[in-house]
Amino acid sequence: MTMDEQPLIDVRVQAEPFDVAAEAKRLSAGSDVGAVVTFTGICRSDGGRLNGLELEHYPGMAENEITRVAEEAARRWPISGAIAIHRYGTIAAGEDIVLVVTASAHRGAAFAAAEFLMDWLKTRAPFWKREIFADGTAGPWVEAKAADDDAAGRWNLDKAAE
Amino acid sequence: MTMDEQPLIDVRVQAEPFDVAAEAKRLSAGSDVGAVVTFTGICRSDGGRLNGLELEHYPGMAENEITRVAEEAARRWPISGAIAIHRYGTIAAGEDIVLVVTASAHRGAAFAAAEFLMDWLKTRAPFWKREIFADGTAGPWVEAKAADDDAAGRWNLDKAAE
Amino acid sequence: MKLLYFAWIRERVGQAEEDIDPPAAVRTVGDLVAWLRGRGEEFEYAFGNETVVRAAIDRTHVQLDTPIEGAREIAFFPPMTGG
Amino acid sequence: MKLLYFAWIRERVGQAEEDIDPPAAVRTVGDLVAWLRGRGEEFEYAFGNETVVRAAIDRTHVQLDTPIEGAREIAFFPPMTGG
Repeated sequence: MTMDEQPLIDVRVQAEPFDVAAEAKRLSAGSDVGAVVTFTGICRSDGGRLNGLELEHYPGMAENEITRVAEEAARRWPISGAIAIHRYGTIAAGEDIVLVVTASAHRGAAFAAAEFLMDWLKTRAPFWKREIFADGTAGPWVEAKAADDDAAGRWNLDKAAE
Repeated sequence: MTMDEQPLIDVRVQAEPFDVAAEAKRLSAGSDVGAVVTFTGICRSDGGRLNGLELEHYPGMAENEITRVAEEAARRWPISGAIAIHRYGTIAAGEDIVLVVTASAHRGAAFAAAEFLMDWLKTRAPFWKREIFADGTAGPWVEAKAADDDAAGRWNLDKAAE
Repeated sequence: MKLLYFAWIRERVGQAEEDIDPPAAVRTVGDLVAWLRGRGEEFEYAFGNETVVRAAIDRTHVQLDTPIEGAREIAFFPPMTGG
Repeated sequence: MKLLYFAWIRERVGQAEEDIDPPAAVRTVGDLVAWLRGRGEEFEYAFGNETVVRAAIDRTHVQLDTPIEGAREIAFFPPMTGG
């Protein structure tokens, strides 16, 4: 696609797993795509301590907010496309949780847009994680990290997203 | 894997295409991998102007230099693995040229290591691109861009890699 | 006006959603939190630390001083931990 | 000592590699470039703009003032354009 065309933006919030390769392929088409970046967030067992995570979300708002920031990414960088998929429900350790794919003519824009999307997701998209212990019992809700707020802060995010 | 284990580092220089999903999967295993970043560089047709590219390289030195910077990335960030594959020979428009995959417990290290590797590849790995026009005739050698030197410069690369 | 509760706020309140009709003096999100805290122990437990609670009106993030007039759906939740 | 040429330097020189035995006064990479330029038009054409030419000794990047003593393989090439 050329820069004049509208970037492809696709945001999904779903319980089902996603196919990283298939999503990346969708953004690789087009004669001027030179760079595709994928970020996959994976559920860690934390050294065997956890069975996985339970992810609660706010239906409707989750899609709205992620779409908003994906559109903001497309305004800030010359990307040809951005896909963001976030799962909810029970996620076993080793399974994928979140996917961001960005594409551009050049690598700088693709990397920056992907990082921007992830930083934002962590601190602004209405999802909440709860640990599930190795014995299957429910653990504590995960606490938000100051490091994530710092990462989001470097993009002047509040001005952009509100 | 835990932080004490050696990161998996794999560098390949090859004529054959690569499988992004398979390489990403190799780095996704391990109980403490929470973030996998892939970067795929794709041959652009530049709006139909090009059939593709011819990529010349310096066998032996190409592998050595990319391995050196992958090891440097592993010293700078707590990554559990880094894979870099660079193709040579005739590459048609739309085909993949280069792949970088990084994995870490957290996204910041995975993103930074992937960008570091790509910035370095562009300016230091001994590869040279020549354009192939749409009619199949050989075009000019691609000139190095000052923007790539700037991108590499932000990592204090010369000190690191030499 | 519909209220939604998420994560540990939902658990402390003991319900995921409810319809309410607060008095006219409740003008802002902060007023609403104060009014909710007066409704019983479970609300005091959920909203006892106001600085941790986040809110959205009609699916858009808002602050404690945001007016609630015209809101159809107000949600309360802890800091987000997605991604 | 083996010399390798890549990309447009290879094309201008007209060969990909050769074995050479430069005089003892040729001590650095820069000396070697100057000596090569004296070997004919094709070398003058390839190395006429020294600031653009990059060099490696035994597969490691070097500068023009790097000594060549002990080198087995010296490569000359334009700025790299991989990635």
